Amino acid sequence: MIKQQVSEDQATAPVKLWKVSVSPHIKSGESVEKIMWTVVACLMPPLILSVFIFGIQTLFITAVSVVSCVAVEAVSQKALGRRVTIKDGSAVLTGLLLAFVIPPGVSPLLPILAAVFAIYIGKHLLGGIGYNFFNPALLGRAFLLASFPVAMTSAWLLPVESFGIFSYLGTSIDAVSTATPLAVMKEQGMAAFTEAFGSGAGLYSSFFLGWRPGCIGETSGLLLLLGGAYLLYRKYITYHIPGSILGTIALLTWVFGGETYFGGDPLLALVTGGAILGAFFMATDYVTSPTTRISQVVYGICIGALTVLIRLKGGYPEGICYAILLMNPLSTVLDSWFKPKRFAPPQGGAE
Amino acid sequence: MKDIITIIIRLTVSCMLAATVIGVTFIFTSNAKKHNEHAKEQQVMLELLGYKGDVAVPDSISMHEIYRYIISGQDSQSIGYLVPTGHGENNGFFFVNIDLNGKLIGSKRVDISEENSRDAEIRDIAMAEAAGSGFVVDFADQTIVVTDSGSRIAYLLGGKFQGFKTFINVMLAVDPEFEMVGLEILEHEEDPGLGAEIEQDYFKNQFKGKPFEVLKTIDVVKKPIPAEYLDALNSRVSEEDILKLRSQYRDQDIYALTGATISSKAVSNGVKNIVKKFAYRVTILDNVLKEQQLAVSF
Amino acid sequence: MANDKSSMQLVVNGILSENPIFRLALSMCPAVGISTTVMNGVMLGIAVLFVQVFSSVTISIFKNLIHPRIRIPTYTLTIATWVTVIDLVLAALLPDAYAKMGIFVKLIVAFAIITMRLEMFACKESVKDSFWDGLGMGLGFMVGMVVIGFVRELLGSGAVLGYDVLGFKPLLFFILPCAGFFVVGLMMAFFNWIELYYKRSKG
Amino acid sequence: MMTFNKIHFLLFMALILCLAPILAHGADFITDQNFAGDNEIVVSFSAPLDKATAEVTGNYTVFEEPDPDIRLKLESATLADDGKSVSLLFAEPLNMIRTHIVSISGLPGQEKTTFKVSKSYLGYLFSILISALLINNFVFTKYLGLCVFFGTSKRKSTAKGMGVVFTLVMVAASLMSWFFYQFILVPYNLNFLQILVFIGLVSLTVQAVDTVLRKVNPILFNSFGVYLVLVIANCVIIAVPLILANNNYNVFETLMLSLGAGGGFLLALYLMSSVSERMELANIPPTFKGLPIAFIVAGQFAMAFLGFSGLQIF
Amino acid sequence: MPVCRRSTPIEVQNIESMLTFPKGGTHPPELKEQTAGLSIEVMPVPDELELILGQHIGAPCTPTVARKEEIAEGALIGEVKRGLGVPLHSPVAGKIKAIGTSAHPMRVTAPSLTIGVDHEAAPVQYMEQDWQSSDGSELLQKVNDAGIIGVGGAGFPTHVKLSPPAGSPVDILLLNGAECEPYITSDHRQMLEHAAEIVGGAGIILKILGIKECYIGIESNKPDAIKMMTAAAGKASSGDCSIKIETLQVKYPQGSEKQLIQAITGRKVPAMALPSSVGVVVQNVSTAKAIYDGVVYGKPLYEKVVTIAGKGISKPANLLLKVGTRIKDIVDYLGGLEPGLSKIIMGGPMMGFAVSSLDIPITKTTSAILFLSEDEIDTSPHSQCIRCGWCLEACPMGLEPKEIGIYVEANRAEDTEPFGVFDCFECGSCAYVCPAKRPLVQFVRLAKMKAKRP
Repeated sequence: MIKQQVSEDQATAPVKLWKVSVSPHIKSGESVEKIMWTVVACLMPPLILSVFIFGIQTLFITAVSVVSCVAVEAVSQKALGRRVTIKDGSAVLTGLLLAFVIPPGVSPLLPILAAVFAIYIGKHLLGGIGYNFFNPALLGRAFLLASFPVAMTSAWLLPVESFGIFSYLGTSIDAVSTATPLAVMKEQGMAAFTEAFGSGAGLYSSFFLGWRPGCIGETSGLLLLLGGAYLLYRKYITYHIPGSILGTIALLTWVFGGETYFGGDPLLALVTGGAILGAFFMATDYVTSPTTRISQVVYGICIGALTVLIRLKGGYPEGICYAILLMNPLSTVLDSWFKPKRFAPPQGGAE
Repeated sequence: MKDIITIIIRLTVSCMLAATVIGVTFIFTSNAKKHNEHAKEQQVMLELLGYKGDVAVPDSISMHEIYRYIISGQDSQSIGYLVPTGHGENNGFFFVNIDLNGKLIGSKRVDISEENSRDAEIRDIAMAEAAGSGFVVDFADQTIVVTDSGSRIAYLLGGKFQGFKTFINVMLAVDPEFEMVGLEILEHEEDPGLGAEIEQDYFKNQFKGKPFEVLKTIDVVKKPIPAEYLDALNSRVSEEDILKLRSQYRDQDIYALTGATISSKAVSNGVKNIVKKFAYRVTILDNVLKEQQLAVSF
Repeated sequence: MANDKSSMQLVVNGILSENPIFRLALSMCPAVGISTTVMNGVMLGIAVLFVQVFSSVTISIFKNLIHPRIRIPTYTLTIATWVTVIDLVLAALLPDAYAKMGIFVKLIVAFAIITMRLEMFACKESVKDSFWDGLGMGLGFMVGMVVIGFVRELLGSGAVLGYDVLGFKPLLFFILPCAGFFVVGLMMAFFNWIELYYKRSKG
Repeated sequence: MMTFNKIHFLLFMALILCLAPILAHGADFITDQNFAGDNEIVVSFSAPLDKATAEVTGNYTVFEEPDPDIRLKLESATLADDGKSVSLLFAEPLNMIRTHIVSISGLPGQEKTTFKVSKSYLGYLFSILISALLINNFVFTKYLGLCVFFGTSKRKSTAKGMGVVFTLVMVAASLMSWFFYQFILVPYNLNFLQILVFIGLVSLTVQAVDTVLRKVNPILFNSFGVYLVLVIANCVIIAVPLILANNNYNVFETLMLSLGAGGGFLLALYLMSSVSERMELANIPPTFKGLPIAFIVAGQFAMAFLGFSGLQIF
Repeated sequence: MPVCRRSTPIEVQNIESMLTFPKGGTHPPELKEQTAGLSIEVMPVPDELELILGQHIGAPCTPTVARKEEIAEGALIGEVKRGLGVPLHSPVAGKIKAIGTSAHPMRVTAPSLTIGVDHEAAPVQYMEQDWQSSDGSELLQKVNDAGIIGVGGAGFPTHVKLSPPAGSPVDILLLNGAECEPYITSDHRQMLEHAAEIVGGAGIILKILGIKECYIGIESNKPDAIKMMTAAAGKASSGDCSIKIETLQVKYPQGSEKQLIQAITGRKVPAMALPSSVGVVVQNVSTAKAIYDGVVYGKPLYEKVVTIAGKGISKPANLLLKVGTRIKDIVDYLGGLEPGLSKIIMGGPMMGFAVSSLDIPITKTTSAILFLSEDEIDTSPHSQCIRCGWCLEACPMGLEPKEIGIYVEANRAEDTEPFGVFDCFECGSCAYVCPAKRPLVQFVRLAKMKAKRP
């Protein structure tokens, strides 16, 4: 008969047989790789911008972080006898996000240690992708914050001026370090904040564009929002988690964040710190976030509330990273509380 | 029924045995414990004064404890001090009552031994007696005056204030001119690697040698410590250089710990307040003692 | 059961094959909580050793007098007595080390390992065997604590027994409280791995 | 079965809430007073004040309770727009762990009003609860009760049962221990018998709960009875009386501490059990199966709980 | 668990707007353009037919003929002796060559009859009969005699479906013209070319059921069919019966019985219950056509319109085939296979069965044979579940496929009942959207075997 293709394992069979598999036989064009690399692509603009804000060393730190995450992933998968899946981009994404949440003035050695911790202990020991309870990048950050508290809380840099992207190379970070807006606000009060960063529309716009001290990738609200919007457009994420996080942060900051009740500045709370990065790129991590809509909203509200709690009353100026970490293991609990609505129960059955 | 009786008897016997064992241990250890605690306190104090390690403490050094009480009456308050009269044979205390503006209200002799004065309960009772009826006494703090052959060489002050996490408990030594001699952090719960660095010599030693004038207005600066000063603070250079650098940075504010400004600030503010309050009080007390010509041990 | 075992075997048994921390996974709280230095491990180890040995011996001596229905309360009473004794002694003689161990010395009273040994061993065996078994268990606990303390002290503060050996502090992380979980977890895995390896090489 | 417990718990909480107003005492005219910032005290009044008298700094005397002879220097006194609250600004930062005594002269009706400003006691009580529950969670930051924690955190239902039983026993045992400590051990100088007495009380409580439950509610007993034995072997249960003896807590503080410790244990158990159920499905390396991976996950929880460190709600 | 149970009375939705089921569903590419424009073509009868005796759900037929027996077209060749089922008729005149076994798409082999075709015999002429005078039970008997089963998919004997249990009165008839599976256009062509017969069939069913209301649901991607059917329905509607066309949104699995009922009537069929429990009977449009043929002309069901599509076949077509035609003969007729062919699927790409051999004959329920090339199907290996939750989103039944998959992978299939494994009708929406390419339907089938029903 006509040109037949025979599946390999059945090549010896006397009758030529066609491939058989369970339905469905067609699949959507989406894949894990595509999702991961799209997210990576969405994070590229803020990374490029950070080179112009904090200098060229941010690129170096990011590269070290990404390479070490990929290397650790490959080595752990080899060592544990699993399929090496570094091409799916999840390790690249972890590395990128890890670099995004550390200060721009730290030593590049830090992300290497964090990568070992985040990828090996945080992910592969627990069964690999899909089985980790905590967002590996944030776990890496928490590890760094615990191990190198001084570097992680003080290696902040002022934005460079007039494209002097090499100006921080070779300088001692102690000499040029500054404080993040949230730290100034928390430790020295609103007056010192206004003195250091100005006020009014100019402040919001420069903060929104990213011209402020902060972690490598968190500063540019605009580019992160654009990236997030693209993910929303591609339907890789839904508005539930980011919307409820940002909404809760804004609302609670407005109510409790000021000198008196209802005197806080919700807009400032969103554009300073890592709220946008956290809401769009960290909290929406598939593995560690809940899956049903209601639980996503509850999850987002809890993250927002914890963020504001830590920002206003806690020991750290920025709380979103810990808020997400604290809520991560609860996502399974939330999913089991808010199960998807079944089509219809059996008649006369469970009421 | 018989079972229950046996059980009860056996349990009672075991309990009594246990209580005996524990009681005997307690009797044997309680004195040692008290002694050790006192010795430890003494050691901290002496270390603050500079008698560390091999440096022997000369016999001429002695310590005198002053206890301060708040005496509250119907609608007035005053400060009562318990001032030691001397060691050994003629030991005992003076009760000195001073009003809030520094005027003497009265003084009287209180006969409790030095040993007993360390026991808070006995002291409180003696104090209440001395203050008279209708007054409530509350222990406020205690200060130690250190003398060398009868002349004062230092005061040891304790204090507790808010840190970044919980409170910080310190003890510090100042000389009669209220210049800092030393600072020791006794208790704190600051973050390891950050606020906990207040325990480190390079932070504590910054206070050494600061004169009262500087201490009164001391603050922190958020700048890295200059390398040469850091070496001196860590005692990595010779004694002379340390003294030289100390005097060079004498008028300088405290360099804050990197990443722990709040803890650093808490310590410097706490130290400032303790020293200021003490300086104010000890001047008044000294004046009163002089006026009344009370023979105190220091 | 252990009549044919020599005293040496009993001790080794407690340290290796029935190590209370790594193999039996009992009394984990101090192993995580205060294992930041070798010294802490030694001190608490001594306390546990004392309580274990004395309790084992006490129970073994009085085993015929203990009414079966109040067995457990008697054990608790015995343990509490010896814990109080060591608590008072440490507080009096070694106040510095005692302060570092916090309430963990007093918490020895709730250690499952001690009650378990009394129930499983001391109430059946001779005084001598109980002594050796208690010694083995106590030493096993001490060894576990010292090993964990060694790793954490070396990696966390670059020192061993308080002496600076590395000259620098590799990773502050290891002296942080939460690192205790990771160190204990990784060491248990290491012990499991040795066991697997041993079994495999045996056949 | 669970509702039975829930109702009891709710009743209990309601009782506490009823007691709350008694604790929050206040002067008549002065409705509220507290620290606002590092160097600020805010006083609220029930009626508007006259701006002329309220803003004179000389009308105020403020000192720390142990230092009545040292007056704190007042920078300014500012009356709020509605005239009902005054914000006192000081030159130096205040030592907020001390109680401050504020006297105001020239207020209408009275010559001089004196009141204390300290961190709110109710807030303090609440902070003990929150601290034991989250900030110093007994499992994740104090490392107590680990044996039982790892033993009973495999299934959610077990975890819930254990946690609830544990909290109840804990509250009962702590209150009894407090009573014994305060009225027997301390007055008769028997403090060295602490451990013996506390462990005895715990065993007694467990035995009592066991007996009562067996008689009163056998169904409940069947579901929770197994955990009762485990409670004794848990170091948290003995740690709480020891802590309260160390810190000389009063009965409310004891209640809050035991509730917080029990609740924290329940929380930790529930969190761990929910991830344990997922862990069973995962492909974990054989050497890490079981306890080692549970420890590593608990360590990750402990790291996440670091986020609460330094939290000061009041 | 909070459960929203909406039963009678019906909330009739706005008829003008496009209807659909509210939860879940996906949008696989429609890919119907290949064959949508091709009218039904009658394929010449091959030399040999192979009739599988178990054409439908229920008991297989027992042959009523012997080997070497000569039979006429439409003659009864198999009967159900015991249990649920319909008779089988010979599609051609010829001679029984063998009574044996044949390859089967789902099971490996199945009992079958092989008929050698007599090409010389004259085709049977079926005469129009008067059916209006017959009453419901007579019509029902005719439906049974014609061997009609639900030709849309599962193949449930139609006469059983048309006699609902006494306890649940039926008030609505739905004709399913959704045809939501990609590629398939056989129902579409039927509706275009036989609109009047379908509407006539609907009339017969209404009469059998003794009700007056009929809705025909058609997805909006078949506007020409909607137009034709509306015209035909308008003609047929009278005071006695009303037949209305409902335009449905294009969404998979719109053609699933429960989803169709919910979309059109708003009623929800409870788990493990039949549509009649909410007063609805659903029939495929092609079944309606078969009923019309069977009742009006007395022609048994032995022909089937089948869509042949995919890049792996030289010439896609909509063929009118005799039941029992082997795929091999169809391939030969259409000019052979194309290089790059990877899978042959009987049925749609979402729920159909991949077949391993070209010897398999079509049955009454076959609606399409797809010859899919490598670039049309997905063969990438699956990875671990990343818990994205897309399957939860896609599942029209509100189940948790990800958890089922994870439990099955961890060898805990027996614990999957709480995730709703028995409510799954294997529409494949979850597996279609899964970015990790996990074979979720396979996991579900495994779970169904091992888990215990509640």
